[in-house]
Amino acid sequence: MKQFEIQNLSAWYHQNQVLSGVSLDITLKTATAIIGPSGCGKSTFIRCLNRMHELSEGARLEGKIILDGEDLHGQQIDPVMLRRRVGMVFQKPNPFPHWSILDNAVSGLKLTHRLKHSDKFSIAESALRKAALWNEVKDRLNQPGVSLSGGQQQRLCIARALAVEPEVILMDEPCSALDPIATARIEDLIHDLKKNYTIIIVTHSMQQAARVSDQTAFLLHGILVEMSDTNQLFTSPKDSRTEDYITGKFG
Amino acid sequence: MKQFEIQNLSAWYHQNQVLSGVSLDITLKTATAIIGPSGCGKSTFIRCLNRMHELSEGARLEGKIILDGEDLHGQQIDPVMLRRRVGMVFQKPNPFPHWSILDNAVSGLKLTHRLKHSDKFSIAESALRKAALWNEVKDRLNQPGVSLSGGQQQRLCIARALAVEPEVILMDEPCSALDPIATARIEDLIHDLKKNYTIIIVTHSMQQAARVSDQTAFLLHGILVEMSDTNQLFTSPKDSRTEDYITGKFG
Amino acid sequence: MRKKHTSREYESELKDLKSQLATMAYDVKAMIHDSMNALQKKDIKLAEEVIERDFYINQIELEIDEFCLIILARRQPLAKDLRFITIALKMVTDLERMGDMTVSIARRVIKLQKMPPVKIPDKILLMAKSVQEMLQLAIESLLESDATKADQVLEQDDSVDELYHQNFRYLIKLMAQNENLIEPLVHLQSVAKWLERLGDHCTNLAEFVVFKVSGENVRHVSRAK
Amino acid sequence: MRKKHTSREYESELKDLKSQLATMAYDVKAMIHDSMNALQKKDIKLAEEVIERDFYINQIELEIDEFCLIILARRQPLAKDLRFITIALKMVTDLERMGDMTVSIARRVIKLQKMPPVKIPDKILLMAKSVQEMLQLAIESLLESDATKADQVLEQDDSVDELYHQNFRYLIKLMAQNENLIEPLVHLQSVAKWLERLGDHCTNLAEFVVFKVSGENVRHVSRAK
Amino acid sequence: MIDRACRLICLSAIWIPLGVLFILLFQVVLQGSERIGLDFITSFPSRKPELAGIYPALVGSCMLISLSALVAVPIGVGAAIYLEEYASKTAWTRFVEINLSNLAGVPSVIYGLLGLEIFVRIFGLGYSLLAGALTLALLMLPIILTASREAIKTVPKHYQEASLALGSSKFVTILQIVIPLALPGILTGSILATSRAIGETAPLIVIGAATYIAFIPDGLDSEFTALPIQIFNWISRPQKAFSNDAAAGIIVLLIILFSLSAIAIFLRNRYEHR
Amino acid sequence: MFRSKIRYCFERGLIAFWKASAGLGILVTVSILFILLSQSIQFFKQVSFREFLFDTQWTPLFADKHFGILPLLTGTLLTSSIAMLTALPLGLLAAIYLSEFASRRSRIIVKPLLEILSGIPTIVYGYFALVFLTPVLQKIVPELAGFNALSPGIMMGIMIIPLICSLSEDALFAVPRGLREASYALGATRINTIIRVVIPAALSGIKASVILAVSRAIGETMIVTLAAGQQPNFTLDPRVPIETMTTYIVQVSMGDTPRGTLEYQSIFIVGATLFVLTLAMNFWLNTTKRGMK
Ligand SMILES: Nc1ncnc2c1ncn2[C@@H]1O[C@H](COP(=O)(O)OP(=O)(O)OP(=O)(O)O)[C@@H](O)[C@H]1O
Ligand SMILES: Nc1ncnc2c1ncn2[C@@H]1O[C@H](COP(=O)(O)OP(=O)(O)OP(=O)(O)O)[C@@H](O)[C@H]1O
Ligand SMILES: [Mg+2]
Ligand SMILES: [Mg+2]
Ligand SMILES: O=P([O-])([O-])[O-]
Repeated sequence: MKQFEIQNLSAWYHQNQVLSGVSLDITLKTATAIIGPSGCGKSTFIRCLNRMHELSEGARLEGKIILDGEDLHGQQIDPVMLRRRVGMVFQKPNPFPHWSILDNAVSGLKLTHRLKHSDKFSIAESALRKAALWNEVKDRLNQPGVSLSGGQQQRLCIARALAVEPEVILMDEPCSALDPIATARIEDLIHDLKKNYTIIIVTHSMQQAARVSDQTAFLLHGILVEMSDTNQLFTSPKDSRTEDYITGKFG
Repeated sequence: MKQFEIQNLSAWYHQNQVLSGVSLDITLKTATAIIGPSGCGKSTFIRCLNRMHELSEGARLEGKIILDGEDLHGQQIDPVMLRRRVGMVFQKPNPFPHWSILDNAVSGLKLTHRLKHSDKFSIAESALRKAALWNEVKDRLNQPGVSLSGGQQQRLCIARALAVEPEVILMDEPCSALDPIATARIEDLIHDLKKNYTIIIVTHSMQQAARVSDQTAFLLHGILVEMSDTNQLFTSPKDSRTEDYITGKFG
Repeated sequence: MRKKHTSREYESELKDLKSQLATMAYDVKAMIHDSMNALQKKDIKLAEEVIERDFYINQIELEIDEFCLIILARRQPLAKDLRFITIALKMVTDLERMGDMTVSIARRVIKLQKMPPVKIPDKILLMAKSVQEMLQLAIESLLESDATKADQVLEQDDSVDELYHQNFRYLIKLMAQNENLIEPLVHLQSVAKWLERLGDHCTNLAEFVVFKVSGENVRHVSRAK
Repeated sequence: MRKKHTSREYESELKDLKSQLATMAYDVKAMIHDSMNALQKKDIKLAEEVIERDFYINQIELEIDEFCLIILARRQPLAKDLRFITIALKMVTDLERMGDMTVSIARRVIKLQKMPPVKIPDKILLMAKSVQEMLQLAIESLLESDATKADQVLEQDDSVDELYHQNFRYLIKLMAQNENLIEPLVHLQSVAKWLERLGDHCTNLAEFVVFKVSGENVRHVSRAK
Repeated sequence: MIDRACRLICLSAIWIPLGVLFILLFQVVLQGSERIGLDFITSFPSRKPELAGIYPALVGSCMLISLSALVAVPIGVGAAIYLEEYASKTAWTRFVEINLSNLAGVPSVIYGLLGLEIFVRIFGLGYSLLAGALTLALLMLPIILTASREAIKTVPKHYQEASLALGSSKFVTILQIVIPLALPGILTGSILATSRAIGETAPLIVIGAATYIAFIPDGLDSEFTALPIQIFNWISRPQKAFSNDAAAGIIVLLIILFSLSAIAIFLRNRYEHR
Repeated sequence: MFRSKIRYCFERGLIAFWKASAGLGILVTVSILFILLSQSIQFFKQVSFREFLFDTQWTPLFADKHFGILPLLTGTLLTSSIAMLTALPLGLLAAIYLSEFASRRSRIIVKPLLEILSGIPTIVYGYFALVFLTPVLQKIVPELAGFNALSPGIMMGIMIIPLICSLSEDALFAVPRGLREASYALGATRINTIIRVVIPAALSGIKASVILAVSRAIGETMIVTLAAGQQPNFTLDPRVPIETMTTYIVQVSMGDTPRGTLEYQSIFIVGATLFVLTLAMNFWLNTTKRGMK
């Protein structure tokens, strides 16, 4: 089953084309990693998938993105509604600083006026459990979200994204601000989450891509060079440019 | 030959002890890596070696550090002079933004009133060559240092440290702000530099430690757990805590 | 208590690899047992079955190899984990080769069928029993990360070699006595050779386990004596 | 032009590994050559020398193993590099085993000395020649990353096997004709067996090279036919 | 939809003050245009509105401001450096800091009272150029100080560490690294303070500004007048015609101020872009 | 050797100068306190504390002298309140527009324009209030006197807008972009994001700007001096002339009042009151700012 079908996607910032004709499919309930050198358009690519791209200045795109059979840029798709189906986790952990852990966990519902006060606690608990954070915070739910450690904050951000019950979770280098221990925790979490969600993760670290993903796409200068099964891509890639990149021949 | 002998070094910030009785020797013209989880005192350790530690508020230390046979805290050692023998490169590339590439390269001499104007160019050239940056910048020496890319800036910082002709170069996570390509360049540079300098490098990445260093020290909660030959430490460490850490058993 | 990897997936991958190796080794052990049974009982069908089973052993070798490659690519193992993966890569080769040897034995069983019957010497049966014990010990030492069991394997190999040499002289004598039996006896000598080699491979397995557990390389040390 | 690794140190490590493997293989080839020479010329001294040289082969095996482990730990190789390291780990085992076999041959030379002289069958000499050619091809295919040369090795192994079977029947016949010669002929049969196995090991080497170059696993495929 | 409405409401909030600014400028130019001219600048004040000029006021303002900047800038910047770089963080320095930030919020008339009592009366300077300049310098001091401290604080710590690690002393580091990097902030702060001082009227009135001076000050102890005082004087006259003089004076004052802002913007851009 | 000696002396000298400069700051505060206090003591030797606080008339310059601070306080309160009522909504909305809606280009243009507004001397605003705004307001508000609290109050508000706008905008803009994106990514609309994420995150900065603005309005002198009249009426009616504390100080200073007289001391007691008020605001401001960190 396909979650996303991306057809011939190109994207620009002002005159500057950063994605050229990217076509790929993303399978339901798998983890897909996007790798590539800095500035190759990884972030831009996933920001297209929840229409965050269009919020940037001078941003423009062409091509088709089909989510669950629906055109993402179709008339009946409201970008605000779309973003509830396609959650996102950012590079730097960024819980809302003025809210408690509890409120942060349900912030997606708070912000969209869908929170019944009676449900608040149970929703927060379930989201925090899914994000493997519940046991660490259950005794301090009313402390501010920023009082947590970096890795915990990032899991809180994941819980926040889970609470709105998305189908897809986009992650833009979710571990690059974390130490190896926190990183291992998040990677394990991703491994659990992909049973229920479609996950697309951008990462600088090939090793991380190899660890967490089922499929890996390699982008170079905005062009999709190769998308393969992760195990295959890292042991015997098809394209020699992929081979060069993953074996460290950058020259 | 020993460059540093560190005997029973303990360090504090105010009441908070961050290093406890670290004793180790560092061999002349080798690369030594310091690894350990976040907050274990790696940065503090190398900042003791050029007496930058004492500049922090509430900082205090005990124990002996012997550089080339001389006690680092002896009467006749001037910390300012010492820092010319023990250079340092920081986590974030930080060339002085108000100076050109040329001036940055010789900034160590400029700042210590030791620069004859006639030597400036030749000193800069030799330092930039040693830092493997000369070919990339020789046509733009008068542009500001911050106009370079991140990896180039970091090499400029290395050149700046080399220009004062130190014996030792301390590096505190020199690649953590860089992408994999720039990182590979710096690592290669370190490999060349250790022919002529003693290098001590703090790094978050065990892989990087394995790649660049001859000796590796593993710190945990301010205690030196193990210091061994790098190849040995990463294939068959002596201490089970090292084993657990490098095989990812952080629990 | 043994500490676990923070990444549960990695932990389970390593466990998987271990149990796959053990399963393969048990399969090989069963093949040794069955091929010798076939030899004793002149059971052609059993011999053919053994030959067929080698196909799966080959498959498993390839699978484990690939699995190791994937773990190396995905996890960048270090220290004990790294040693484990590299010995796994080597152990499957040994195990596969051991499978081949049982096939060779089984083939001899079929060939012997068409020749004048010979009695299987006790020494050969003893060797077979010993080799199976060694393999069992090697598997246990792997599963339990127990270097002492591995050491026992190394010791036992010497007795297998001794049996082989005694058997060799005995067979030569037999051949000289009865020239009709030369061909079947040469085949039996081959079987003995395979069993001796099986013992050597068990030794290899045990040496690898020692390396994994302690990081110490005992290869070519034990043999040198 | 082939792209180089951005890290020059890594590039040179991989090159080193390759040339160490090739050197080891050439050493083994020389040992095959010398042991067969000793057999033909009944040159005990040469045979003893071969036996001694195996010590170094064992050393080199351990060294390359360790080197591979270190590269795995330090570089986290991927793709072709990773495949290379894993096959290197396997190739050294094969090469070491091949060294052992030349030792076995050399030992037979010494034993044969004390027995009634037998003529070395041509088939055995042919096999030896063929095996050396195969090894040469395997080394070249590794050095040149050339899968076609590796394929040639696979083909040539069939002819070695054919020679072995012919030789086996020939030796059995000889034994039946002259019971004095049984023991030396059994030893010759062993030599033939080693040569056949040397061919098999060359095949392994070639299969590994194919895997390294193309990522395709041809093991158990070529053999199946 | 709601987004658009909000955007519009917010946008109107921008246009109201800007509209007032434009009307103000327009009004001033309209009223002042008939008086403005070279004569106006080079003439002394007069009882007749159509002859009056701002020559002494202009010269007075210039001298006053140069003098107070000369006093206030080095002291303000120096104090900022000391507090940021040398003072250890004891309770005493915290007290000093709170004090200084409070000074920035003290209304300017109070400085007038201070100048009146200290400089005019206790030091006996009388109503002189020096007393005026020192009073304005006091007023400028906290502004320069806060801006400079802010500028020094935003120089990333790692530049100083880099310099120290190269073996340079703290003093050289401050001189060669900290001050150059903080310069845009220090300069804009100083210019801002100067513009504030140019327009200040109340403190000068409080220390006893003479309202009618028909000569150019010839020394530090000389009496003087300044542009805002002259304008105040004109506004306070009942005759409508003086109102035009005031407008013309305001035009001159605004031109001076705008030029100063332009310089500040220019400097900021120039130093920040490298 | 010689050069390094010079360098050393230069270094010592300069550091000593910097230290002295920092000390001067204290000296200024101490002198302010000292003179205000000493003159006030003189003042209270002649006027009772009770009268000062509770008398509703302030007529030191008349023959019938009354020294009740209340009329001056209400005058100040009235103009400041009007100013804040004008400046607060406009300043905040403008700040929100600049940080949330404006393109980078218009932000670069508009911000300096608003800063010009804050750089214009208060005497100019006073002139404008008197000459332009009061006549205009007189057409709208019946019974508006020529001098009144309304016109200078609004003018002060206009003057303060850039202060509130600029500081609040800094606070809003400093809210990390990631926080906004996180909110959008959770499916929140722009308005929701502004109201529930951006403003709360910038709240302490906004609060600081407001306190600063109030303190500024209380201390403002020239606008009220020119346009509010100089009659200490005890009233909250914005249409009639009033007098603020600052105006009183200026009014007395314009005459030549000899030192030591009661009138002379009265400006210091008014100054002291003003000082205490603004000091309170400042302490509040500082605690708010510290809360920000
Ligand atoms: N908001 C923006 N406005 C203009 N150009 C942009 C913007 N964001 C990104 N770009 C440009 O688009 C290109 C691709 O950027 P993108 O962030 O997608 O790369 P990336 O692969 O995510 O890189 P990184 O690994 O550094 O995050 C880059 O050249 C970048 O300079
Ligand atoms: N200037 C300082 N003042 C007070 N405590 C400090 C200071 N610098 C570091 N510490 C504390 O000392 C301990 C060790 O810090 P250090 O920076 O040496 O760790 P580290 O191993 O370098 O960690 P990281 O990998 O995160 O850089 C930490 O707990 C830290 O909180
Ligand atoms: Mg990115
Ligand atoms: Mg650190
Ligand atoms: O390969 P072997 O026959 O020597 O086990």
